[in-house]
This record gives sequence, C-alpha cells and structure tokens, in this order.
Amino acid sequence: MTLNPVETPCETAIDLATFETNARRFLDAHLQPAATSTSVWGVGDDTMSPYAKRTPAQELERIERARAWKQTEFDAGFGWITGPLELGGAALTPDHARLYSEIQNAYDVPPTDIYAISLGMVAPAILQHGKRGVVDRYVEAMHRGDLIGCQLFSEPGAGSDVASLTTKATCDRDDWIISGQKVWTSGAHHADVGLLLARSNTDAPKHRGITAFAIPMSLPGIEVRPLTMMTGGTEFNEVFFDDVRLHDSFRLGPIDGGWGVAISVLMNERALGTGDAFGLGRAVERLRMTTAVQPSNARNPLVRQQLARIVCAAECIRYQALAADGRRTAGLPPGPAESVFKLANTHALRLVAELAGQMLGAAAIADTGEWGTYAWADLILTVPGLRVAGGTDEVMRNILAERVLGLPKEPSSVR
Amino acid sequence: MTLNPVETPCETAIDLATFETNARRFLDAHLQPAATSTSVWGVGDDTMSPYAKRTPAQELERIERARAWKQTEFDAGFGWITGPLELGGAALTPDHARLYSEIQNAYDVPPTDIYAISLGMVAPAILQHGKRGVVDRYVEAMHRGDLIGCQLFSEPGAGSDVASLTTKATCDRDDWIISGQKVWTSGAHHADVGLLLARSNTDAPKHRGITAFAIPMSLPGIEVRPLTMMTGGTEFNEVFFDDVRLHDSFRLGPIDGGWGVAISVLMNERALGTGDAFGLGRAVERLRMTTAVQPSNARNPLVRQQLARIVCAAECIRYQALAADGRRTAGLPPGPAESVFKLANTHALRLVAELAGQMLGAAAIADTGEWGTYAWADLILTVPGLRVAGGTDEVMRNILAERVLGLPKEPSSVR
Amino acid sequence: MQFALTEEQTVLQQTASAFVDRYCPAALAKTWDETNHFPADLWQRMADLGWFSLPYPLDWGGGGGSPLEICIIAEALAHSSLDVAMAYVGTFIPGLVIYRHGTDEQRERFKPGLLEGAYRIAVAISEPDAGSDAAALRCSAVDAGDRFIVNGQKAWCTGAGLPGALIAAYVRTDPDAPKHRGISLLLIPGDAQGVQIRRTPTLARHLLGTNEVFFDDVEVPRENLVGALHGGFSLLMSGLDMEKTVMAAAYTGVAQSTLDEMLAYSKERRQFDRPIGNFQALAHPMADLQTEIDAARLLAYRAAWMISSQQPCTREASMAKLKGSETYVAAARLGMQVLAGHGFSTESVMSFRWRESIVATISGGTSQIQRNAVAKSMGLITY
Amino acid sequence: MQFALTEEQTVLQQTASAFVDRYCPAALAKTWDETNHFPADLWQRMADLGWFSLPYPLDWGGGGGSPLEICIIAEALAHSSLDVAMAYVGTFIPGLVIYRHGTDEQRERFKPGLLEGAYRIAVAISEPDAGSDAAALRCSAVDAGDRFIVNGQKAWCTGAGLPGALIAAYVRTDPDAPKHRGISLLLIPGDAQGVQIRRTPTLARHLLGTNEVFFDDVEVPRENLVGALHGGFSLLMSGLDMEKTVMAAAYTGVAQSTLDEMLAYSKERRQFDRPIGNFQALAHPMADLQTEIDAARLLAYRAAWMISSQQPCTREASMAKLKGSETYVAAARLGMQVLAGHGFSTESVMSFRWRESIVATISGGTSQIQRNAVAKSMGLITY
Repeated sequence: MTLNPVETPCETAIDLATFETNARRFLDAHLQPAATSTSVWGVGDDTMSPYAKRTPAQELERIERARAWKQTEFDAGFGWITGPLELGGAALTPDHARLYSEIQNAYDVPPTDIYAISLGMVAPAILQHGKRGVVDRYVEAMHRGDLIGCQLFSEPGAGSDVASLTTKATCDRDDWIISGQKVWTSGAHHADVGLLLARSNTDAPKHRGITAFAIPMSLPGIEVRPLTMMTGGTEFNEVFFDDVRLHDSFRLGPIDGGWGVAISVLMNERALGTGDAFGLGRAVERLRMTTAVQPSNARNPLVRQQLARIVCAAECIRYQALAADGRRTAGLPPGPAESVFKLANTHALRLVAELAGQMLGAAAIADTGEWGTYAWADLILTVPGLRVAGGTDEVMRNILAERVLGLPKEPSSVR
Repeated sequence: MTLNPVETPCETAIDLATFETNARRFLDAHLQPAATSTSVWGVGDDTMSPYAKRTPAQELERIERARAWKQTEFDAGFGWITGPLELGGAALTPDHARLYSEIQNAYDVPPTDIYAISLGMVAPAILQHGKRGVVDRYVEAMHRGDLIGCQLFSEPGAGSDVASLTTKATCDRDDWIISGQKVWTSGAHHADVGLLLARSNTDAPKHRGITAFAIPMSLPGIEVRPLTMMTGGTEFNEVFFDDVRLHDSFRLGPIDGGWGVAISVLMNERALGTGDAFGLGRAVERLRMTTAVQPSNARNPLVRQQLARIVCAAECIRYQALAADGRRTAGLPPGPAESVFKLANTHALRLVAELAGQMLGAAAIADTGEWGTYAWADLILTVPGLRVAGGTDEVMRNILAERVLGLPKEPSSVR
Repeated sequence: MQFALTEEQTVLQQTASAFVDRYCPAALAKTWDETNHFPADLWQRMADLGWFSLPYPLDWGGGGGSPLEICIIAEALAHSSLDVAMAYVGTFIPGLVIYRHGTDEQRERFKPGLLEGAYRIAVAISEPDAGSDAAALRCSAVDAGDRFIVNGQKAWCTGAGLPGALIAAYVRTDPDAPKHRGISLLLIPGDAQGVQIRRTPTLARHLLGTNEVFFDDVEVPRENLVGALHGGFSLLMSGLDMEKTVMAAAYTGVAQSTLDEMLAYSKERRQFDRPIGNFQALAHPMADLQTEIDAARLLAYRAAWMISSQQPCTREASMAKLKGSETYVAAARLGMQVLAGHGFSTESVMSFRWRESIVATISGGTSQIQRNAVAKSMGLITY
Repeated sequence: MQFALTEEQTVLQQTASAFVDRYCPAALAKTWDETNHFPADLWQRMADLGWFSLPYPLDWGGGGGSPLEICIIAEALAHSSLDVAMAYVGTFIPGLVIYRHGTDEQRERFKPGLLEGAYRIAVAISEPDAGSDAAALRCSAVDAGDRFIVNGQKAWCTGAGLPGALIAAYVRTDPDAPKHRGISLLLIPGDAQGVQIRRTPTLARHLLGTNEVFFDDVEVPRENLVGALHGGFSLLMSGLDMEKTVMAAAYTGVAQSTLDEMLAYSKERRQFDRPIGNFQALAHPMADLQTEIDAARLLAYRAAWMISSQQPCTREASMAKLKGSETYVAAARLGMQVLAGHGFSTESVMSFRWRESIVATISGGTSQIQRNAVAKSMGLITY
C-alpha cells in the first residue's frame, strides 16, 4: 500500500490565514516565545555539541519533554500536517506545513532531535514499504511521539559499504530468524522499533540478497550495548541479534529487495542534514560572541580573517539549506544533490572548531569553569564524528560524482 | 538633486503580464534564443577567462555589438526599467526589472560587460552626487550605451588603501587643476567619462581631504597607457593627469567630501561581483564536461572527489548569488555582506583552475590545438587577478569583520 | 651534510623503541590517560636506563648526550603517546635550568635527584589573567631576608599534583621594576605549608595532570632562589630552543605512530571489496602525510644539530615546533577520517590521538607564536 | 647526522650564486622567457666553469661531483628561474644515460660534447595519444640492418628545436613484444632528413621551448642505438631518482627566490601607514612558507645523500619532488597575493614565477604520480 500525502484529498483544507490564527493560538497556549538568551554571552546553557555528554537522568528528562510536546502537538492537529486523516494527519498542504514551521520558529519549542531519525527515515520507510498491519501499528504512534524508531544498517564490517552487511535473515516457514550484529545505531536504547537490513540470500550479488524489516526492539534475543564516544556521550549503540524470531508481516518491500528500501532511506538521511541539524548557525554565532568578548582575539588580524572566511561559508550554506528545506516542505523528494549540504556543513564546522581552539587556546582544552570556553571541547571532539556519520566525506563525494555529475562508477567498486 | 527611482510616480506603470508580453515580443524581434551550444564539448568559442586576450579589432567589434544592443534596448524602453522618465527610464517597479532579467536569460544577449562599471558604479554616483548639468550630460547617455564611464580610484601607492591617494586637485577660481597618476583603471581607453578621486586638502586627515569628480576623458593633459597582464590582455590602464583643468560643476558631492562618494561606489563595486560575473558557473560546467570526455579523469578517484568538492562550493555560491541579486533587483542597497560573495567566488575559481590544471596536465599549459584544453591557461593565469581586483581577499575579510561582524577596527590602521 | 645516525644512536633508538613496546605501548598509554593514572614505575625504568642523566655533561656525572640523542629518545617515547614523551622532556628541561643557573650548593643538593629523574619539577609561569605575555605575571614573593613569602595563583601547572613534586615558580619579587626585571625563580615543594593544588579537567594529558596552584603566605627559604634575584626572566627564556626542538622530535614520533596506526587499519579494513587504503582518496593523503612527517623530522634534527654545534637557532627551533605540532594535528585529523566511526569510539587508540593532538599546537608556545618568531627572523615586525 | 656543507660546497654555492647575479638575474630570465630567447652564451659560461662535466667521474675526465653538489648548482641556478636550472639539469641527465649505457665507441664519440655541455639532448618519450603511460609509446623504428627507419610523432619534447640538438628518442622496435620489452633508445640529430619540429605554444619554459617532433622515414645509423635493442625501457627508468632529486633542489631554489621577492616587496610597499609585510595576515603565511621551503630543501638534500651513499631512494626522491614542486606552486600563489595587482602585471618577476610554477607539479612526473610512488612504498596499491 502507499499513502502518499500529496495525493490526499484537499477538500478538508482550511485556508492559510485561518490556519495561521489557529496555529498561533495553539502555540501561545502551550509555549513561551523563543528566548533570545542563547545569544547573550554567559547566559544559559553553553553546550555546543549535538553529541554532548548527558547523564542518563538528563537524557530521559529530555526525551520525556520532547514526547509530551509531540503528543500535545499531534492531538491538536499540528503534529503531522500533511499526513493522511486515517493515520491521524491533518491532510493539509505543504504550504500549511511550511507556514507552521515558520510560525513555530518564534517559540521556545522543546528539542525533539530524538525523533529526527524516527520520523525522517523509519516512519516514511514503513509507510512506503510496509504491510497494512505494520503501518497501522507504528506510523501514527511514531508521529504522535509515543514510539521511537531507530535505523539498523551499519555493521562492524559494513560502514560506508552498507551493502556488504552480513546480519542474516533465514526464512523459517512464516518467520525469519535474525542473527548478527549492528553498530553505530543512534538511539537504539530508547527505540521501540528498528528498521533492519539483513542478508536473506547469500548466493545473490550483494545488493540483491538483502531484505528490509521493521523489527520490535523488545523481541527476545535482541541486546543493546552502548558505545562510548570521545565526548563521553553514549547515544550510539551496538545491537546484537541472537536468533531473533520475526513474523514475515514485518517485512518491508519484497524479499531480497531491501536495497531499494535502503536507498530511499539513505536519501532521506542525507536530507536530514539540512536545516541547522549540525548547529552550524549556533556555533558561528557563538564564535562571533567569543571573539567579541575577547579583545585580543577581536583585534588579531588572523582571527578576523579566519572568522570572516567562516562566516562566508556559513552564509553560503544557509542559503542552500533554505532552498533544500523549501524543496522538502513542498513535498519534493530529496535528491542526491543534498549530499552537498552535509559536506559543506561539516567542513564549516571543522573550521569553526579549529578557530575556537586557536582563539581560546588552553581554555578550550582545560576546564577553568568559565562560561562558553571549555564548552567548545565537546564540539572539537565531535567534529570528526559528524564528518563520518551518515557517510564519510569520501563516500558523499562519490555519490555526488556518480548521481549528480553523471561520472562513471568508481573502478572495481562491485556494486 | 536626487532622482531616486523608487520614488518616481507609478501611475504610468503597466501590469506585469502586459509587460511580459511586450518584453517577449521585443526580444523575439531582436535576438535569437539562448544557444545551449556552449555546453557541448568542442562546439563554439572555448575561451574561459573574463580577462582573455583579444586583438584591438576583436575588442572594438565586441564593444560595437554591445553598444548597438544597449541602444536598441534603451529606445524600446527596456534599457533602464526603473529609471526616471525625465532621464529616459521607464519608471517601472523593481518587479518589472526582475521579470525582464529573467525573461532575458532565455535569449542570446550580446555580452555587455564593458558597461558593468559604467552603469554599476559611475552612473549611480553621478546621479546621486552630481549637479544637474552633469547628470543631464551623462546619465541618460550612459544608460543608452552612448557613453562609457570608468573608475579612477587606485594609484600606484594606493591600492587596498584607496584613501592614501595622492593625485592632486588644486582649486583655481572656478576650476580645479588635476595632477597625478591612476592605475588599474579598467576600460579607460574606451571611456568617455571618469569617476575621479583626488586630494583636495593635504592638511586634513586622509579620509577628509578627498574630492570626487566626473571628468571627461578627452580633456587635454589626460593620457591613457595600457598595462599588459600575464594573460596578454590589456583591459587595464594607467592614466596620467598633467595639469588637467576641470570646471567645478563637474564636482560630485561636497569639497573634501569625496570619501563618502567613494564608499557608496565601493559598495556598488562589491555588489557587481554577484550574478555570475566571474563565470564560475560556466567554468564548473566546463570542468564537468572536461572530466566527462576524459575517461582516465572521470574514473580517477581524486579528480572525482575534488570535482564534487567544487560543485558543493559552486552550488552554495549560486544560492547566495540568487539571494543577493534578489536584494538588488528589489532596489535594496548592497550591504557589506556582499563582500562574502566575491571571496567565495574567487576561491572556488581557484579550485576550478587548479583541478583543471591537474586533470589536463601538459595540455593545460601547452597549446596542442585541442578545443577546450589550453583554453584553461587563460583562467589559470587570471585567477590571481580576480582575487585582487576590487579588493584583495585580506581587505575583503577585514571589511566583513568590521562592518558585518562588528569587530573593532584593526589596530593601528589610521583611518 | 650527512643524514645517517651513528651506530650508538641507532642502538639508542632501538632500545627506546623496544622500551615502548614492552612498557608503554600506545593502548596502555591510552588507558593511563583515560584513568588519570601516573605510571611511577615507568619513570623508574627510564631512570634505570640513565635517560634522565643523559642531558647533563659527563664531568658532572651526566650521560653527556647530544640534543640529537635526546630527540631520539623523545621521538621514540612519543610512539607511545605525546604525554609519555612530554613527561620525560618535562623532567630534564627545568632540571637543566637548575644545573645551569643554580649555585654550587644547589647543584650539589639537587644533583642526585636530577640525574635520577626523582624530581617531578612542575614549572609554574602562567596565571589565570595574564594572557600570553609571560612577563606580566603577578604572583608575589616578598623578600623577608632568609626567606620569601609567596602569595598568588598559578595556572596550567603540569605535574604539580604528583607526590614529591617540586614547583619551579616564577614570581614577582620587585613590583616596581619594569615587568621583565622584577621576576625571580623559586623552588617550592608541592607539600609546603600554604600551597594548595587543584586539578583542572582537560581534554588530554592526564598522566601528569594540569593544575591550578594557590600560594597563601607560603614561606620559601632563600636557598631555594635559583639565579639572581629579579633575574628570573632570562632563566624563563633559557632553554626554550632546546625544549621546542626536543618536543618537535616528539611530535614527529607521535605523528608517525598515528600514521602507522591508520595505515594498518586501512590495509585490514575492507569496504567495496578492497582494503580502504587502496582507494587513492585515502592513499594519497597518507602519502602526503608521510612526506610531511619526514620533512618535520628533518627540521627537528637540523635544529638539534644546530644546538649541539652552538649555532643560534631560534628561527629553526620555531620552525621545527611549528611544523611538528601542525603535522601531528594533521595526522590525527586524517586518522579520524580513515578510521571513521572506529576512530570516534573510545575503543580506538585514534580517539586518544585526536584528543591529545589538539593540545600540540597550543602548549609550549602556540603556532601563532612560532610564526611570529619566524616572521621576526625574516625582518617582519608584526603587531 | 650533520647539516653543514663542506668548505668546497660552500664555495661552489657562492660561485653559483654570483654567477646568477652576474649573468642571469631573475629579471633577465623573465625577459628571455617573454621573448623566447635561448641564451647560448650562458651555456658556454656554465661549461667554462666545468659544471657540465661535474656529474661524470674523475677517471673519465669528469668533475666527480656528488649529487649534493649538483643539487647546490641546480638550486642556485633556480634563483634565476626554474627554466635556467632545468636547462642545466636537462643537459647532463640524458648525458649520463649515454655515459652509463652507451658502448665504448659511443662514450668516446660523445665524450667531448657531454663534458662540455655542447649537446642539447632533447629527450623524446611522450606521444600525443599515449597518456601518462610512457611504455605505451608507438613511434616505430624498423630494423634495417645497419640502420633503423623511424616513423611517428613525439610530443612535449624540450629543446628539440635548438641548433645542434640531439634527440634521444624512445621508439618501438618490437611491436609484438609486451609493451615494456619492445622499446629502444636512438639518438637522432635534430637536423636529420625527415625530422620536422614544431614548437608548441606554452605558458612558460620558453628558453628551450617545447616541441612536437615528426619522424617521416628518418634513417638512423645503428651506431646511434644506445643500450640493448628492445632494452630501452630500463634506460628510460634509470636516473629518475637523480632527476627528481636535482629538480627538487631546483624547486626549493626558485621557491626561495619567490619568497625573497615577495618579502622585499612586502617591506617596501606601504598601505594603511605601514609596510604590508607587518600585517600578520601576510607575515604568517610567509613564515609558514619559509618553514616549508626549509623542509623541502632538507628532503632534497636527504635524497641526494642517499644516492651518493648508494641507498635505494625512490620513495625519498618522490617525496622530495612532490614537496619541492608543491612548495614552489604555493610560493607563487602567495606571491601573487602579496604583490596583488603588481604581480598580475607583466612588469613584475612574480607574473613570470606564477606562469612558470604551474609547470612544476606537472612536468617530470605529476604530484599524483609521486604520491602513488610513496603510497606504494607504504604497501598501498592504488588503482
């Protein structure tokens, strides 16, 4: 089945002006105006990195806040504006969604990054490739924030080369038996459902022997172990499958046709990288503030030159992100060109982190307790991870070369 | 006097749809549809550099084509769409101008780069700061393409530091006597009028002793000598003033108030750098084509990676240029933020030239007669010039640091 | 001009290399760092080999080693970690100050400890608000005849918290003199009354630890004044070329290890049906890196040779420090790209290299400061 | 390890330096380049100093110079221009091939010309369609007993158009053998019947000129076959390390000149009331560049030392070529930024440096090829 939001009937649509009034009324009732306090030196939380270290209690509290907000928003009809009515969506147009997202910018919305993969990749894949029962079980609940999904693609031996995965799915009458190991699974310890790729046919060429599944993370035989990052963060996991039994109705797409599912998901993953997913805007602003409060840096010609360079890059990226967001909100599918965005973004973040290190010197690498100084250490440590997550720079550039520029495939890459 | 186009009466305005019909009718009558031939390997002119070497005859022919087109366009009412009626403008809105420029993209318009400085910098400065007689004498004729203006700012000892100029203007009753030397004057040998900065007061601080003038280039005592560039091109000149007598009515702005005129002009200069003034889009496309026709490069992982990097950069710049053009067409003044654009653009061009050199190897530096190979040499030679013209990278970054980021002025720069 | 090591130097290199393999392989250095562990027995083993006495002249009971030989040890130790190499270098560099500028009595008093590396001499220069101008320090020592009374605060004091630490504190003894002329060097035991030490959390360099030190009416006997009263600034500047040079050698050592580690991974790790090291997009940057490491090593050795042949080499030592530290950072950055996710996980040595490399271009004089020094030697005065 | 030149080497360096100042200062080299002028008397002066005989052993009548001494000359000449240095290097490198692989008769026949630098030996390898694989050449020589009949076309042939030029052409003598095993080296006078030479317009390197050479039934006497029949490929590969090393020294020489020129300009040119060299935004890149030039020079000298001590050094020579040529390009790029408009004008020597530098990372094996060689030495096979 397909439930393409673009095809839903529009007769229920309300006009944009009324919608705006309703949206503002709803947001006024539940949220504070966006604080500008993050732009004042020394005020507020000074963490910078998306992979910042949090205690388990802090993390849970953060998820609960996100979940409560998601539920409130969904129940008020703003959670899935373009979604179909039968799955709890509002069946409105992309213009409504874009408008809501603009209005929302003026409010202090709880951070909902925990749902980024769940809603950006897992839910669309289930909706597009899942059987009716699985769609009903997960999609609405995921959009309401009740359930969280994670992505089970990477393996210890299959990182950039996802298609070389070896986690096995063996058919046993109406069930599949899953065995193997996944790694770099973001948020698996909070997830209710996983989007799994497994090898169902070892005789076929590697891209043609993979099947995709939605898999309940509570099944017996699944074990999630945290990976500790340099930052101290533990949001990535290893996930072990020890003869896990899964009914065939959880299969997504055809048997041995999982690579097609994967491609559609990976495209969505790259699109996740737009917006200010990596916090570049915030980081550049913090860099500017840091310079401003330090006269020796503000007057240092080298710092000035490099800061100017970075602002150039960030400005370019911002315009591009606006264009890409426009495409997405308009319901256009993300194209391979959006690989560009992640590359440019993580490169700029690297420059930001390097300049911060240069400006702050020892204060960036040792904690003196001063606001906004050692906070940079997290970002400095995170940058290499950002460049790798969702495809290394090299892989992203190759995708660009092949799919956007139309160059031939890299030699002897057997795909 | 000020004749601000935005303030002209709009009762004469025609609606956009009618305007579009008229514009298409006019363009259909005079131009061919834009050839796509520049995107076919081996077809058409393969020159790449904006400073390509041309024979004097080729150059004159090019100017004559541009002038003929400018005149036709102006007389049909499309030459100065937002300009005031009394100066031959059409007194329409920025929306009309933007629409015309979009429609025009589909036609094979003769290159009119010779007018870029004339209309982008000199004419606006005369219009804004000139006395009635000078405005009447020059502005309409410049917009019609009858006359060409050049900019007389840089001197051998005053490049980035324009305000340290020493060309003297000495008051002699109602006249000024001009003596000194200008350099890097683009197109002076074709110009009818120059926008001159000269030192009128040697006792005042350097920014407060400068006066601006419009100066007829045919006056006795003015000598223009070509400078030869590495590319072999001679579009830059030295201009010598030997006791040139100029009536005070040619003065722009107040006596000793020339720095204000200069600032408004320099801002316009930076804005010139948007659009695809440097030919980045064309160069990237040529690079892609070059790769595509050379299997060894198309499959070379390093070339692929670097090409992808460059496409990222160019894509970012394109979106930014669109935004900047939007601002300009909407009649908003160019801001210092547009310094960003030139920096990003020339940096990307440098990467393009380097990769082309790497890919083509000897064929980029020696002329084998093959289409589209040695043609790169011009661009390779031009890149350093582009990075310097209109402000070195270092100066542009400093402007950005001070005017956009609000950092304090660089220490001990006495300005 | 010749580029070969002598036979003795080759043996020394092999010994040091075997030492690292046996007592402090990189994975162990990483564990020490992660657990803030100070491996005291490692120092004892270095002392047993006579390494701490090496920099001192033979006629004083030292090993009479040349700067090049010390570079060889530092470089080899850095294959373990920069921290291990720095701990070695940090022990004798301040020791040489005492040897060169101390009174006869002080030289005799401290001699056994110096030759055996028994002291952890923690150099205390920087202060929280003094910025990068070392001469602007404010920590005060009042002359009370047979002793000084010290008050104030020091920052970035490496190793001050270790047992038996001796703090070599640069303090202001004449508040009225021009800032360079009122500084003195005092040796203050870390456990003296009124000394309080607080460890600073840092990204790396956890073996010795980075500390803030607070002095509250600390009494320091006059015999612990090293060099002339108010003459401390020249002591502070002395030995800088040697320190930069030896550390430059250490940077090339750890950069080489970093490259070796990523190279091994790139040959073993397969993606798209071949070892990832066979992709030019990784192979060429690694080839470039090896070229840069070789170049950085030659710059360090050249500076060492100049020191031993008594040529002034502030410019060459700055070049070596600049190039060495920047090369280590570049190596760690490339290592993170080659190891990708594995590098980001704390399981990998590379995660440790990355953390540690960030310190390299900051400590011991930032890259900007080295560039200023080189620019000055070229006749450019920057401000 | 020691980094000093011997007294003789120092004198040689001073002589070469004075030679450049007197006979071919950079501005003059630029004029020659702009006017495609071949300064024949300059070669005579080099010959008078015995430089062309220097690479040959004493017992053959040569100067018995070591690779390091040849590097010293090449580096000094490159202060004039890369082209001048290349003309020197390009004279003896193919000469050494004749000396090493020629018959006794050939050695005697060519000896006077080789020792006096009288021949302009133009090496002809590349062909228009052969790409970067030298072994894929197709230019054919048919064995006709006492002579060969040569037909085909060569490209990128430096100096072939000069009076008295001798073309050292690698040709295919066995079309059926595997491509590396059917190549031979023939010496063909540039004025032989059936040889046609066409100059290729180029960005730089105009002293000797770059040419296409066409062979149309050219008869070459058998005594002009150098080395074994079908054995030419090993001759082609021989001496590559030496060539890369000496050229690497030349790159560091011209890079140093480029830096010296921008440095002088930066001290003289004032903007915003101070010399532009005092802005850190220019001073620090120049300091970095001096560091890189020193590093590149040490890599070149190391390779030269390895050749003279008979160590294999393909890796080290590739590193030296890579680093040297990339450093020259970086120097010229920075020079264009420092000189700004003045650099872009043909009045400045910098405009010539920029044009010329672009050749450096392409000719004599591109940077990609050097990186492949280094990667191979690290156990990485790229494809």
